Amino acid sequence: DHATTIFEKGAAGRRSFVAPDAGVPEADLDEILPARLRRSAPARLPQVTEGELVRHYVRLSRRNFDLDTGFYPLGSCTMKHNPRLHERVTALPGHARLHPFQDPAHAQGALELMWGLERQLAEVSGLPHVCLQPSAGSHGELAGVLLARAYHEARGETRTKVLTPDTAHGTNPATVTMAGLEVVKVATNPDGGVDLDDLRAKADDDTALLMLTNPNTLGIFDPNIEEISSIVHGVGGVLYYDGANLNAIMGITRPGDMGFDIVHFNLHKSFTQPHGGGGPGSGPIAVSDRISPYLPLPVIRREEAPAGDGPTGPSGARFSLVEDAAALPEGAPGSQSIGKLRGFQGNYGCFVRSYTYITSLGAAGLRDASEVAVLNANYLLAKLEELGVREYLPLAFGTRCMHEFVLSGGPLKRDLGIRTLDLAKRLLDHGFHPPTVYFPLLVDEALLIEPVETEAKETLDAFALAIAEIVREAQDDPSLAQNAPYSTPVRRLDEAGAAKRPRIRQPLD
Amino acid sequence: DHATTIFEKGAAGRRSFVAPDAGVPEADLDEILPARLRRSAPARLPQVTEGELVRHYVRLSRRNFDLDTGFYPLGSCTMKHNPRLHERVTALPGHARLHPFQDPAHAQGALELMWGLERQLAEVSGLPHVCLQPSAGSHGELAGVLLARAYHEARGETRTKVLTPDTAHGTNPATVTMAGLEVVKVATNPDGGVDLDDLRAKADDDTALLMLTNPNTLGIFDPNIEEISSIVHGVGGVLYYDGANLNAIMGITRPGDMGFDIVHFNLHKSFTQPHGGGGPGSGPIAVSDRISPYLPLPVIRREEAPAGDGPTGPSGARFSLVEDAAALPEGAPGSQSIGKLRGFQGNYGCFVRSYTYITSLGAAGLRDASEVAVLNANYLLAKLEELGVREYLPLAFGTRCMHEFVLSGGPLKRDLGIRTLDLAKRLLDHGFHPPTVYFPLLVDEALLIEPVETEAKETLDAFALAIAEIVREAQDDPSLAQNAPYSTPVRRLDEAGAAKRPRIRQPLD
Amino acid sequence: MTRYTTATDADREAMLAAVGVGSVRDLLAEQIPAALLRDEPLALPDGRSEQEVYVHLRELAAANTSAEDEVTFLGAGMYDHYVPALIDMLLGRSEFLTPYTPYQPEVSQGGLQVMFEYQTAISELTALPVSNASVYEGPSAVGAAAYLAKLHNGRRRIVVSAGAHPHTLQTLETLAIGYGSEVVVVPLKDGATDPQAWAAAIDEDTSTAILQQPNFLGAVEDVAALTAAAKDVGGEKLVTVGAYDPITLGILAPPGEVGIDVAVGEGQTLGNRLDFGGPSFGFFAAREAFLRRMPGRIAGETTDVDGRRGFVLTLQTREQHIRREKATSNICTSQALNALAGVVYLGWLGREGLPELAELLARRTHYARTTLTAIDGVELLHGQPVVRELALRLPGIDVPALVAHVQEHGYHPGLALARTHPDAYPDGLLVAITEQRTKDQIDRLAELLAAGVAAQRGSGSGPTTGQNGVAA
Amino acid sequence: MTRYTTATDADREAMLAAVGVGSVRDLLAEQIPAALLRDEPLALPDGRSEQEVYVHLRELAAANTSAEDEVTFLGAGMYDHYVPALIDMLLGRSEFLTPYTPYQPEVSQGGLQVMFEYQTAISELTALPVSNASVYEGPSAVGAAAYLAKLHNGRRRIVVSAGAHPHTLQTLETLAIGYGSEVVVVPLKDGATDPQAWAAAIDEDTSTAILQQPNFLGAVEDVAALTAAAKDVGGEKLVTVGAYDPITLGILAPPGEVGIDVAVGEGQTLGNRLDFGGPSFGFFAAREAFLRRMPGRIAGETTDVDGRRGFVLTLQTREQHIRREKATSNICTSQALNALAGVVYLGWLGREGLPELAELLARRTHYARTTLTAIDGVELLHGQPVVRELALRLPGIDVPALVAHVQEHGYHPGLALARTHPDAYPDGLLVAITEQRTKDQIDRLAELLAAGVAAQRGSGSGPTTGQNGVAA
Repeated sequence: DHATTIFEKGAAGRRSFVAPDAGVPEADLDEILPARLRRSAPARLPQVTEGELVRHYVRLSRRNFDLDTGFYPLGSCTMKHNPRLHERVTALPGHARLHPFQDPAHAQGALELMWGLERQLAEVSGLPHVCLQPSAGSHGELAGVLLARAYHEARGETRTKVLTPDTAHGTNPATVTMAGLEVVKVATNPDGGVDLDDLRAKADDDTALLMLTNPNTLGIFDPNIEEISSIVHGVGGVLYYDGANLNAIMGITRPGDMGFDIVHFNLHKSFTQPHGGGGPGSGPIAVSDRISPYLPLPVIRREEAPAGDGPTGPSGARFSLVEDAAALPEGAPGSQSIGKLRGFQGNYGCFVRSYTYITSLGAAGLRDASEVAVLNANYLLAKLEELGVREYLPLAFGTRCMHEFVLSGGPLKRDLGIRTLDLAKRLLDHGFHPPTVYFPLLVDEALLIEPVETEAKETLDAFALAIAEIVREAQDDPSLAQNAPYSTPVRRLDEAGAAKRPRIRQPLD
Repeated sequence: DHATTIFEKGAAGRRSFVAPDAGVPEADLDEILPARLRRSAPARLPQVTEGELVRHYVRLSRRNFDLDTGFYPLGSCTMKHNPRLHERVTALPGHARLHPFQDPAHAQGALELMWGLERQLAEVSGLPHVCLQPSAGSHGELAGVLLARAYHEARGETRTKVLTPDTAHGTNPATVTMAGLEVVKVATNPDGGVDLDDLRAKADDDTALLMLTNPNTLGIFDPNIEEISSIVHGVGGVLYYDGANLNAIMGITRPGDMGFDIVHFNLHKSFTQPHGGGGPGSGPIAVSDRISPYLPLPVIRREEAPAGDGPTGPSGARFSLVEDAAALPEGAPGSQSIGKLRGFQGNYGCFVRSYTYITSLGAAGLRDASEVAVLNANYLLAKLEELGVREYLPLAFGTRCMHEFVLSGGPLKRDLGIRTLDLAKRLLDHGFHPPTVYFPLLVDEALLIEPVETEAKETLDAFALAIAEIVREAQDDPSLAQNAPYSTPVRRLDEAGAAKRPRIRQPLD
Repeated sequence: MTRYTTATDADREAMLAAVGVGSVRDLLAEQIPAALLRDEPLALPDGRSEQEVYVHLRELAAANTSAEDEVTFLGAGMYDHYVPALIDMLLGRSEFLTPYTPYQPEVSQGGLQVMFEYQTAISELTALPVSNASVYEGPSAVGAAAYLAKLHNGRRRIVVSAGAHPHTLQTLETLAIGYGSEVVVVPLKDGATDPQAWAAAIDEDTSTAILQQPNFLGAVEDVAALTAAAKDVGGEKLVTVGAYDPITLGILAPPGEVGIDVAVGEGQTLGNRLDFGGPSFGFFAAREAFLRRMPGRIAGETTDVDGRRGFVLTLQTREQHIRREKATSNICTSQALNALAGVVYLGWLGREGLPELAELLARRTHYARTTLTAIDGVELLHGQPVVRELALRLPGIDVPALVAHVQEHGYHPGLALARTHPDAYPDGLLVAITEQRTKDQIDRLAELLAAGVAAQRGSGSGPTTGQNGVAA
Repeated sequence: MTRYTTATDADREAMLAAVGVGSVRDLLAEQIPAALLRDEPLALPDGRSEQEVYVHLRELAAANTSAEDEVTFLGAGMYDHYVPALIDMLLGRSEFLTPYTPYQPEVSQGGLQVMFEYQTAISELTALPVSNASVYEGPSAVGAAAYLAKLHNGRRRIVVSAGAHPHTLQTLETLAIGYGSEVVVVPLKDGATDPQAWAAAIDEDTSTAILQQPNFLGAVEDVAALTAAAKDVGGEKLVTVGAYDPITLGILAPPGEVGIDVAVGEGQTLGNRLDFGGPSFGFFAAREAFLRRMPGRIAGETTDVDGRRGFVLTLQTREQHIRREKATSNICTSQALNALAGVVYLGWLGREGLPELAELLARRTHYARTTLTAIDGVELLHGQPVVRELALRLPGIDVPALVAHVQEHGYHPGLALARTHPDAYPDGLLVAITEQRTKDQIDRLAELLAAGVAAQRGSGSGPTTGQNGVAA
């Protein structure tokens, strides 16, 4: 059985680890640590040799779909190719075995890299100050909302409302709650943008901020963004940009230029981190001057032409970490810091990868990536139209899109009796990962499709044909899709049962 | 289609490689290289991005069975677990990016390692001198036969015959031919050992050497080895040990002690190299004093307490490479060298791995590995007996075995109508790699099974059950096995057609 | 066109024709207001070839002194443990490296089963019945535990021992603003949480009482006593939280057996590299009662329509994409790849290996403590038991200068507490031991420290150079 | 019991019971004569833990100066080309790393298709219709070609240009004993094969005429003229063999178009690391007529019983396991993993990239030749065209000493020909260029050489130290 766990394998006495001799004079363990503080029975961990361990996890891995085996058009997730150079440079011991408490004098390369990435992200976002610390997009959101809150409070204002369009990612409202503020939903207009009247009605002097993705989760670039910006700024609110969709606009347009005060980046999306099966991610933020005093600590400081012959980065500049807000000039970034959101400086391994990516592509390469992402999405849309499936799977809003688009499976369900879920499962049999399904919530039977710039036209064609084939086949026999998939390691799983009687660990004797 | 080649993918203009600027002053290409010496049309190589390249080869890889996904009891191949430490240390730039023409003063670590591996192999084989150069087992054989030839010729004798038992690996006779000598087959006695009478009849003063595997390819340790040795030595012949089966005897007994003059090692078998889908391998040789003057060059020299403050290896000794036989004292290893068998010093990357392996295991670990290899083989044999399949698959010779054993599928074919090939193919459906089939040639419908020490008892049990199940199922319906496999990426392939009309490259426009 | 972007000129032409626009710029101009659509390029350098970028990144790496370059006794939250080679191989496999969160369980059984195995291992380690599939990292995991407590009991006060990592304290302070909570820090006494101050700080509005084990100064706390005291005052509704170094759970009483409700911690020590601080993972385990309020992903076992065993993400009604502002947390990233390293590492250590390793650390730490405090001018900072890290005082010594001095000899002696606790421990030094630090290295450290102290006092010469000057 | 061996004590007991013997020693004693069965352990040190072995192997690595540690202009058969990162990843995949030879094609389609693609790429590169799936490495591939020629025409004489790699010449001499052949070496004239001596050396008993392109001194030979001359004298039965550096086939006329019957060569330059000389692979391509006499594995396309495209090892009747002493070669190892690196590298370079790279090398080599021969005391060793490597003469200079001197500055200037050709070129220096050697590095090398030459002549000071002293 392929689903046998590692706890069900091996035998008492098998091992992979061999401890070196302690090599120190004998001492009574009770003297080192009183028995009452000690563990009485070992954790019942697996007992396997290295060979068993390797075989177990290699076999398990082959029960995964992944980006390197097929097309993965998961909307809002930007599943672009992960260059292997990134893994090589991240593994260099000078990066991988660098201790986070190493003295900055001995970490000049790391600090130069981080400073360089800050500058790259500032340029891409059009905002002057960057903090790399947050661990993921939603962590960046939390940082951003706390920053906005700190900004208002420093001005003596207690603003409680956060405007969020109903197309927003679910993390936006969840974050607002964790930040102690209140979500106020803003409606979407028929074109898929923010309903300006609703926004005007809800924006007031209790508005702390508006959280917006642009292009939004419908793949639509809000044409009224300048107006939206002026409405929110008009009531004294702050504009927050959810950067999950940044892959649509790199080098094309910039959140800072649109009027946003705070941006978070998902390095694992636009700047190609391997997604790792759900992490790690990294969620740096960029902010405007007025928000910058509240940035988390530490702050990286750079001396371009340092005095003395102390250590520098390869560029010749010297870098330091400022951990203490009081050490910073008034008004400088971090000088009224909200504090820290996690340990150390953030996910440095992710910084290495994204810095490598941006350095590899340069200005022209980044723009080209976004342009092709947009072109690919529109082409796939056109191809689906050409294949005649739009009757069953209409575009939810608008006529074109940025880097992703949302189809509604409503007609498919109504006319052919197969749901978006069925379509998704049937796609598995065609060797494709399905798009994001049932999101955004305001679209009936939604399918959110993002076919990134690293995918070839041939792949888009094949994917479109697979969808057309599934629609065609449903016209004959909807049960085929309704019972799909057939070719996967397991078939449809009882998710309701799993939630009702949770079995979330292996029982052991 | 999963069998689409990389040449059938991509599109004109796509690329993974970006050339750096030449960065040198322009020069007319005709001046650098006259047009008549230049290529007129580029090789029609693939045109793909890195993402396409990665996806193509990752997908291809998943159409392979490998040691990390399942049991691989391929007799005579010693498919033992490949420790991952070996890949890590081999990839260290100090090993992996070391140029073979680096001055020995700057390669002290590499030479110390090679010297250390020579000593390890000498100890395991019981022979004093080692040359690491040969690239594979058969290359080691060639070295060995040429050494024996040189030995005789130096004594003014031209001996032409090479005695090889009919159980020998096919490379033995092939090597003899390439070395310009003549194969004389020696019969196998009813116990699976060398037929002493036949040996005595054929051994004469034209005998250059005897090539023997012990335990042989039947998994049988020849109990008459001392007698065999004395017969061959008695006529002035040399004894050559084919080390393919060394995994049976490490630390238990030694070829040198049995009377062998020359041994080759398959580092990729007993000393665990990853087999790489058919290479690289490495085939060092060990020899007795009398053979050592003829060893290939270069020879590694070690000064234990070197004069001066020049570079040394970590041990404090200094190492050098002697490329010139004339620089060696008379009678010293290499002083009458047969020359070179290949470029440079041999497959150093393989040396790193095997040196790491032997260092990890130590004396006790090596012996334990061989002991468990022998125990596993005998256990599997007993298990098959217990499951009642020995009636259809009797042991070809003897009652017990060393690290591997040979079953005959003759009764299975005769009584149930399924051939060894069918059994092998049906095993694929059970998730096992089949044993070596139709070898050794003297056993009818042979199955040569080697269940190495890194495989767990549970795995042997499951394998035995699968064989029993296939036999049982054949009693009901032999067509199941006759048409197997069913669950593999492709099913039985037309090998005869492939040989008749060879299509060995992709046609391109 | 780059080496990653796939569209050729011909592809672009064909795609534009199918879309029905003349150029990509037209396609963008249709959608983006003219004032916002840039024509000038970003102010970034031109792209570079793979080999050039590699050389640049190697130069940056070479400008760092890593644990490969020096013998390091730095710890204080992340530790230079040996990461076995098989972890590199497994984490480098596309099938683990490149998938997204397993939204489609039929083609994600590998990742989901890893989560399930990970949850099992963490549950075993902590002796707590439920574990999620990991959170970001250590300090923010404590913050997440405090939020769980708040959801559980609605109380306002967060009581935390000063023995927690300074980053944990700072993170709690930051997050408490959002939670509407107040953070009260309980001081230490001789290196361990002061039991009287602890009991005094807790009241009936105390949502959670948080301590770290071993604490930041390496001291092993008497967790059972502290948790009992907390419940005595704060009642059963109070949530006790322990932040653990999981490696020490090979020797220390597990949190589930000493009154901890929620055990969290930094997972780096389990098979993850240092990476200058991340990515790693935070583990998060709890008593059964907290299951439906846990943050993050959770995998559960179930069956498919054919009755085959399988795994799914479960209890998703806690999560943002369903519950939005009512979600139990905004965390939707597990650190799946890092947690994979963690569970593989625990499997590699194995049932016998983890206690052996933890005991090895304790023995060597004990030896280091004895050896280093034998140096004239070096004292214990506290007298509590230690198992993998020890705190020293060097009265009158400029410890950061001493550290820099020792580093010149290829040794990093540990964290100068002046960096994190300039007021409390200006002359403190925190020395961490891993299985990679041998007795010889501890002895050499003692030599270097002794020489450095003597040099600062002006009473001796600089440290001797010995054969162990380079990382080994 | 080790970390790799699986049998526990309980397993052993159960297995011994099933076998029906009391101990493993009994099992061995039943089969091995008592005099040969050892009881004393081997004289090898005790086994060590993974971390200890890692440290030891890292120490050994650190005692080498690799191309990561210095800027190297060493070539002479193996070259410091950039190996793209994706090759590491693919070669590290279990599915490519750990299978044996694909004897069971149904579960080996991945490896077999790689061979087929490799054969296609080599065939394209060489403009020869058939390629095997690789042989051991370069010099022995020439030996294998000579054996093929012997099987083809039964002639006795092997004529080879002195421009072949010295290891090739030595290997041929060694193997010729076995083949019963005689090796005749044709001298060079101004760095290239002397056409008159070449024609004179060949006769009707000449089995093969072998040359290397570019030759060992970096010279581009006029292959078309030499092969035509060889066939003129030796007739159609004579087999022309060319040993090529495959990278140069991006710019040089392919062997199939200049009269070569069998093209072989060292494949290291195609995506394989230096590894102190191996493992790498040798390629082996030929005209159609030689297909059934080729050594080594060959993959062929076919179909399965369901009509699906698939691949198998084919033409196995050439091989040892079937033909034994009548096999066409004793080679049964292809260098499958190294050849995989080769075909991935060629796919990575791509149709446009290979010519671009080869031209880049030619341009930089040309620049290096101009720059280095501008140094006082440095001359050209020959005047032939060069594309990736050039040979210099430094009259009156102790070149090995000069090399050692330059190495002190972090540069390796190339091979002192005194090592390989002490009589012919005692003052020669062979300088190789890869895409990793920039103009700045070539300029710095010129500085260092100039200073070194001046220093030896006693007329100047030592080389200046500059900003490029370390590998970059």
